[in-house]
Amino acid sequence: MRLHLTEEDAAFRAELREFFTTQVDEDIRTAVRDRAHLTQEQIVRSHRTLHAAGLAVPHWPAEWGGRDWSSLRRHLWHEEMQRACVPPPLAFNTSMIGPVIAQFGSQEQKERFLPATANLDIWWSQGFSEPNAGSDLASLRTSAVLDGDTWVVNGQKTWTTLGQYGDWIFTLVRTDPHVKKQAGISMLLIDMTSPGVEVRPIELIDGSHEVNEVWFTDVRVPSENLVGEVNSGWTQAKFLLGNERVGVAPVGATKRLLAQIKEWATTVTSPHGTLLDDPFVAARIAELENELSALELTALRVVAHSADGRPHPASSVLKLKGSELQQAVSELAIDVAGPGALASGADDETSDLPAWQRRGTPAYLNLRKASIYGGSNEVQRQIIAGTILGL
Amino acid sequence: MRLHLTEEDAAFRAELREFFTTQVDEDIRTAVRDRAHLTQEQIVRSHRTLHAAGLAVPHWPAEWGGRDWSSLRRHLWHEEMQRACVPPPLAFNTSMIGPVIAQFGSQEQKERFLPATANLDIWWSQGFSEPNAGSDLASLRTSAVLDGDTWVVNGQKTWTTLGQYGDWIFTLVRTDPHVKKQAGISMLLIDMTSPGVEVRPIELIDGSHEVNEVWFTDVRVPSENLVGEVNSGWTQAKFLLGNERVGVAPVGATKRLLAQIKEWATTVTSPHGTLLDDPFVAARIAELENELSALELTALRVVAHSADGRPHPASSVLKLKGSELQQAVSELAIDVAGPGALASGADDETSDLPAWQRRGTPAYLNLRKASIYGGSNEVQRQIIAGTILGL
Amino acid sequence: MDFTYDEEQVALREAVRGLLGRAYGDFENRRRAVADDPGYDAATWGRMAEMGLLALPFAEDDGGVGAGPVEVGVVAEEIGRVLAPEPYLAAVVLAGGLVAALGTDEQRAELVGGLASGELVPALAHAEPGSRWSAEATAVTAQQAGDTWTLDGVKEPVPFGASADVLLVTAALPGGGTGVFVVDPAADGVTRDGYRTPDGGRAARVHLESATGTPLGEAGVDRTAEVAAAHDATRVAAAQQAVGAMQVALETTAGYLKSREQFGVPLKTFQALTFRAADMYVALELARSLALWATMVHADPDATPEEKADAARRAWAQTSAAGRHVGQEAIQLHGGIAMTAEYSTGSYTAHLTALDHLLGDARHHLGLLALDVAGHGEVDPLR
Amino acid sequence: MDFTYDEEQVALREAVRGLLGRAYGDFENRRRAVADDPGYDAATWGRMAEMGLLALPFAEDDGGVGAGPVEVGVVAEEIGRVLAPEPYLAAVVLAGGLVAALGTDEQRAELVGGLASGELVPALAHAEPGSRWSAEATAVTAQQAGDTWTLDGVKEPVPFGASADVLLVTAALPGGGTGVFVVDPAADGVTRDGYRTPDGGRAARVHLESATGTPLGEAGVDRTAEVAAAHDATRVAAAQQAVGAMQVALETTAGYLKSREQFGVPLKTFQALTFRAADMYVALELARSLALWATMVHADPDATPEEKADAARRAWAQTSAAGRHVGQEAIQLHGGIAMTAEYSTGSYTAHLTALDHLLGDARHHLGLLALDVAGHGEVDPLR
Repeated sequence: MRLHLTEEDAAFRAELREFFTTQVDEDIRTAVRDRAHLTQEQIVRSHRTLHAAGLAVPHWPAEWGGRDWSSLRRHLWHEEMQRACVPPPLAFNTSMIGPVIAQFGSQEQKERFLPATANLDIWWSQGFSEPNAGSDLASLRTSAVLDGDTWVVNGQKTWTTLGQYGDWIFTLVRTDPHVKKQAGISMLLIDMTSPGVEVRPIELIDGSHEVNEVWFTDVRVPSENLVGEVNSGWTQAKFLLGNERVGVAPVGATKRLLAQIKEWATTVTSPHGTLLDDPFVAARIAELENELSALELTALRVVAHSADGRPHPASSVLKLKGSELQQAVSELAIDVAGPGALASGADDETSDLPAWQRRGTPAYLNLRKASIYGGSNEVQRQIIAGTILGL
Repeated sequence: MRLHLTEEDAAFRAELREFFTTQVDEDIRTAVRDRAHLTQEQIVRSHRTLHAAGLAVPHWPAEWGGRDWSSLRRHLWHEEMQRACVPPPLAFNTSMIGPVIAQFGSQEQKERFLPATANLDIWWSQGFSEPNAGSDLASLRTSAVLDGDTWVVNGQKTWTTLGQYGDWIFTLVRTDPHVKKQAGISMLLIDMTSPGVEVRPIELIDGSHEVNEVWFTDVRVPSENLVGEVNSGWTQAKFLLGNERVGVAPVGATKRLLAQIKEWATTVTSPHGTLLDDPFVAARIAELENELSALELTALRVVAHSADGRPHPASSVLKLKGSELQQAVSELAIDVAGPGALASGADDETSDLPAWQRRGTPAYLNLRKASIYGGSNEVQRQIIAGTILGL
Repeated sequence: MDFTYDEEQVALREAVRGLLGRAYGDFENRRRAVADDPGYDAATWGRMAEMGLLALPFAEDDGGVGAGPVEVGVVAEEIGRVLAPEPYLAAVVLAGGLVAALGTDEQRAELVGGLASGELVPALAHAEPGSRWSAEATAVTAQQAGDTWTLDGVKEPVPFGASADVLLVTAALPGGGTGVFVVDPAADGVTRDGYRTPDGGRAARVHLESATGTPLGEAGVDRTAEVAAAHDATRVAAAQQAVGAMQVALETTAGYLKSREQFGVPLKTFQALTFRAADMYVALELARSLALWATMVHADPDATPEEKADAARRAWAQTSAAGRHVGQEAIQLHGGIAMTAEYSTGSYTAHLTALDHLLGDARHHLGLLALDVAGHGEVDPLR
Repeated sequence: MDFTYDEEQVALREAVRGLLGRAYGDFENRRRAVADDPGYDAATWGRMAEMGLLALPFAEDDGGVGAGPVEVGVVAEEIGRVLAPEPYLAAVVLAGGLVAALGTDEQRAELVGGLASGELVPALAHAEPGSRWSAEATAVTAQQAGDTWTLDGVKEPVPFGASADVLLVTAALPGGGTGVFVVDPAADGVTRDGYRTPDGGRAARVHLESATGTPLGEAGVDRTAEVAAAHDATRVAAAQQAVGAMQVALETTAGYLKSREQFGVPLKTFQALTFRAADMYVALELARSLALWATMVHADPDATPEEKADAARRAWAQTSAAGRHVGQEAIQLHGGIAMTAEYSTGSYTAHLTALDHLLGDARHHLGLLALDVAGHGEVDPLR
C-alpha cells in the first residue's frame, strides 16, 4: 500500500504536464476546453505534435514507436492529456488498428502501415457495426468473396465515426457463410478511395455529423490486405475490443468539465449568491466529485492488475460508471446553463449568451451515446454479472 | 374534469374525519402515531369500533354489512382512516376471506362465518405462501386428501402474518396432484385449534415477531369447509389477490409519517437552524411530498376506472410506487433521527432519546418487506410491462 | 374529483389529433418543417387557427372562444404527441395569455384577435442573459419621456423571437417593478438574430436600442405578478405537452422492443429492458396525474394565484423530472438508432430537455418548493 | 500509488480470517453471541488480543505493536465479512485512538496496555441526545474544584457503554471547548442503562451526576480536534468494515440467485435481477477504492489533519451510500427469506445502517463536502 507516486513517476507526470500545456497548440486546447468541434486539421496537427514527441503510440511495441511504459504511466499519460485539454491521438489508429497490425499483420503490412498510422498520414476508419447487428457484432452480413487474388466486398457498415475523413477502413467481413457465425469472419483493410466505397453522413440528434454509413458495392480489395489468416477475424476483433484497458473511462475529461462547471456556476446569479452557492448545485457537485474520485482510484486499481495484457473484468465497471458520470456531468452543465441552453444554434455573432451555455445541450444529447457504443452499459452489466459474479 | 369533491362527498369525508378522530380510542391512535406495535386487544377493539359504526366492511355485499359506496368514497374512507392514525380493519378478515366467502361460499358458510368475520369474532390468518414457492404461488405442495367426509391436510405454510393470534386460517391446498399445477388447488378453511396445526414464530430482522410458519400434520378438516368447488381454488385465489383496488398504496399513512418527520426535524438542531432548515433535508421532503401527491392523484384516477370490479392494470403502479415511497419516507425518518436511531432496543425507562428516534430503524428494516410481499415489485414491473406495454 | 374529459373535450382531442396527425404523423414532415425558418409550417398554423385552437383560452369579446386550461391542455398534449413545432405554447399560452391579462380593449382586440385568426404571431421577450426563470426584468430598462417609452438592452433567448410579428418586451420600470411593452419588431432600434434551439425550435436575441414600446395596459404599473402567472399557465400546458411526448416516446420504445431482434430473439426477451420500460410507464403516469390536476386547479375559478403558482410548480417539477427519465431511457433502450436525427425518439428527448430550459428544470422548482416545506403539514391535492 | 497488501499484511488478513471464520463462519454463532449481554463473545475477544489485533495501532512503548491504519483496515474488513460483534471499532479505534492521542504516559500504559491485552475494554461516551455527529460536547459539562473534576449530564447513545470497563467521557469545559475525562463506571454518580442496537450491537445511556472524572492528558485543554480525529480514523476503518460486509452480502446474494429456483428456473435466469447484482458490484468496488485510498492517506506520515479529515469524509460518504444501496438490494434480490433473523443477509443490512448512525450518513457528509466545493478545482486523489 503506497499513496504517493514514486519520485520517478511523479517526475514523469510533471514532464508530461509541462509538455501538454506548452507544446500543443493553444487553439486546439482552447477548442477542447470550450467544447467546440475540432476540425480535421486540428486533430491531425495535435496528433502529429504528440507523435513527434513520442507520445502518440506509447503502448505499441517499441519497434514501432512504443515506449514500454508501465500501466500506471500510461494511465498518467492519458489523464494528463485530458486535464490539459489535449485531444488524445486518434483512437482508430493508435488503439484499434495499429496494435492489431503489430500483433497479427505480416511484416509487409507492418512496414507499409504502422509508421503512417502512427503519424496519422493514414486516417483510419472503423468498419465493424452493421445496421441490424447492434451489440450482436458476430451477426454481421457484409461479405467478401475471393475472385482470384482479390476479395470482392459487398455490404454496409454503420456508425463509422469520422468516416468522412477516412483514408482507409478496417473492416470485419464474412468470408465463409457456411460455418458458425463467429468462425467465418475475416479482417480486411480497405482503401476508401476504391471504386464502390460510398460514405453517407448520418445526422445525429444534436445536429452533428460525426458518424456515417459506409456502403461497399463490388469493392475489389487485394488479398494482401487481409490481416492474419482467413476466417480468423473474430480473434483480431476480440483482441481489438479487449485492448482498451487504459482510458476506458474518460475520468480526466469529466473531472475537468466538472471543475469548469464550478467556474461557470460562479458567473450565474441565484437567490443564494452565485449558483455555486446554491446548496443543491453544490451538493450535486460534491457527490459527482466523490464518485469521480472513486472511479479514478478504481481505474488505478484496475490498471495495476492488468499487467498481463488481458483486460481486467473490472474494466466493465470503468466503462459503465465512466459513461454514467460523463452523462451526469454533462447534464449538470445544462442545468447550470439554464435558459441559455436553448441557444444551441447561436454563435458569437448572433448571441450574447456565453459559449458554454449554448454548447451544453448538444453535448448532453450527443453524450447519450456514451452508454451505448463501445459495448453498451447493458453489455457491461452482462459481463459483470457473468464473468465476475458467475450469474 | 372536476377538481372538487361534490358537496355530498365532501360532507361524507368530513363525517368520517369527525368519527375517526373522536370515536376511535385515543390509546390506539397514539400507538399508531408513535409507530409502536399494537396489541392484539387494541387491534380487535379498534376493528369493533369501526364495525359498530358500519365502517369495517363497507365494500362487502349490503346483505352482509356492506355500504354500496362508490370507489371514490371507499378511497376517502381509507385515506381518512390513515390520516387519523386509525388502524384499518383486519385485512385478512375484511379484504381477503370475507369477500371470497361472500362470492364463492355456500349459504351455510356465509351465515356461519361472515358476521363473525366482520366483527372480528374470528381472527383469520392467511395460509397461501410456502417455503419454496416465493412469487410462484401455484407451485404449492401442501396436500389435502379426502378421507370419507374429511380432508386430511399435510404440509407447511409460511409468512403467515399475525398467525399467532389466528382462530381460523384460509389455505390453498393441493387436492389433485395429477393435473396442471393451477388446476389441482382448492381453498380450505381450517380451525387453528384442530389437532396437528402448529404455529411457529419467525423472527424478523427488526427483532419483531409478526410472521409465522404454520405446519399441518394429518389435520382433519370437514369437507363442508371447502370453499366453492373442489379444485377451483385458483379462481378464488385470483379473486382474492386481485380484489385490492382501494388501499393498495398506503398513501395516507406515508403522507402522515412525512408530516410527522417535518415536526420531528424541527426538534433537531443543525448548522442551518433546525434540521428542517437544512436544504438537503428540505429538498428531499419537497420531492417526496410531490411524488406522494402524484401517487395519491394516480390512485384517484385508478379508483375512478375500476368501477367494473376488475382491478385496473395501473394498480401495479400504485403498489410499486407506493412501496417505494413508503420505504423512502421510512429511510428519511432514520436520517432525521441520526445517532438516536441506534437506540432501537431502549425504552422510555432506559433512554433519554425520543421514541420516534428509537423506533426509526426497526420500522425502516421491517418495511423492506413492502416491496417483496403482496406481489413483489419485480412482479409488478412484469405486470406493467406485460399487461400494459405488451412486452 | 373527476379526471375524465367531457364529450366536447373528447371531440376536440380527436379533431386536433386528426389535424396534427395529418401534418406530422409522418416524422419526415416534422423534420422538413423545422429545417427552414420560421421553424414550423405556416399552413398547419393556419389550419390550427381555422379550427379555433389559437382562440381557445381567450374571451369571446376579444375574438376568442372562451374555453380554458382544460382545452388548452388537450391541444398541448396532442402537440406533444407529434412534436408539432408550431409556437402554441410561446404564442398562445405565454404571449397571448399576457395580452389577455393586461391589454387594453384595443390591444386585446388587435393582438388577441390577430393571434386567434392566425394572422399575427406574438412572442414574449422576457429572458435576459444571466437571468434564470425569474419573473422580473432587470437588464432591459424602460425610460419614459412624455407619452413615449423607450427600451434598451438585450433579451435572449426569446422563443420564436425572430419570426414573431409583434414582440411583448418586459423591462425594468424607472420606478421599480417590471413593465410589459408592445414593440414592433420592424421599429428603429430593434435588431433580431434568430437561431435554432436543440429540439428544432427557434429562439432569438432581441437587441433594443432606444426602441419605442407601447405599454401593455396601463402604463408604469408593475406586472411581475402577471408575468409570473403567464409562465405558470405555460408550465401547466407544457406539462401536458410533455406528457403527450413521453407517451409517444414510451410507445415507440415498447414497439421497438417488440419488433427488434438481437442475438436471434426480440429485445423484449431481455427482462432488464422491459422492467426499465415499466419504470418509464410509472414515471409517465405519475406525471400525468399531477399535470391533469394542475390543469384543473388552473381551470378552477376559485383558485387563488398562490394555489395556481403552487400547482404549476408541482406539476412541472414532476413532469420535468419524468421527462429526463423517460427521454434518457427511450434512447438507451433503443440503442444507436435513437441517436440519429432521422429516427423520432431522440427528438422527443431533445424537446423534453428544451422545455426544461424554457420553464425551469425539476431541481430549480424543487428547490423553491423546499423553501416552503415548513409552511404546511400534509400536502392535500384533493379539494 | 499501490493498492496491494504486502506479505505481512496478507498474512495478517489470513490469520484474522481464520480466527473470525472459526468464530462466526456459522452465522448461528453470531446470532448466539449477540443474543446475550455484553453482545459479543469474550473468548473471541480474548483470542483477538492474543493475536495482537487489539494492540495493532498503538506504539510499542504503550504495549502496542506499532502497526497502523492499513493493518487496522485489514482487521476491520474481516470483521465486516462475518459481522463479528466484538467492539473493535468502538474500543480499539475510537476509544483507544483517543487514549493514544491524549493520554499521559501512565494513562496510556494502563488503558492502552489493558486494552491491548484484552483485560480492559474502554468506551467513548460522546454523543448526547440532540447532538448530531458533532465533535463537541455541550450537554454534559465538567466542573473543576481544586484538582477534582466532576461531570454532569447524559451521554447517549454510548456504543458498548454498559459493559465497558472504563469510560472516556467528553464534556464542555468551564472555559469553553471540549475535554475528555476518564471515568470509572462503578464510581458514584454514574448510572448506565444498556440496550441493543438494530444490528445486534449494544449501546447505553450514561447518566452522570457529580461523577468524578480524571482528565485524559493535560487538564482543561480543548480536545475537539482530537475527538474529531478519532472519529475520522474510525470512519476510515468503518469504511473497510462496510466493504467487507458488502462483499459478503453481494456474494451471498449472487449465490442465492444461482441456487434458488422459481417458476422452474434459477433466479439468475432473470436478467433484471442479475443486472441489479452487477450494479451492487459497481457500488462496492467504487467504495472499496475510496476506502483503501483513505486508509493510505491516514497511514501517510505527511498527511495533514485536514487531509485526513477530508479523506475520511469522502470515503465514508461513498461507503455509506453504497451500504444503503447494497444492503437494500441484497434483501430485495433475495425476497422474503432475507427478512428473517435466521438468514444472515438482513443482519448485514442492519449493520451497514447502524454504522451510518454511529458515524453520520452519506447525506450528512456530502452536505459538509458541499460547503467546500468552491474551495478547489479538480479533486485529485493521486499524490
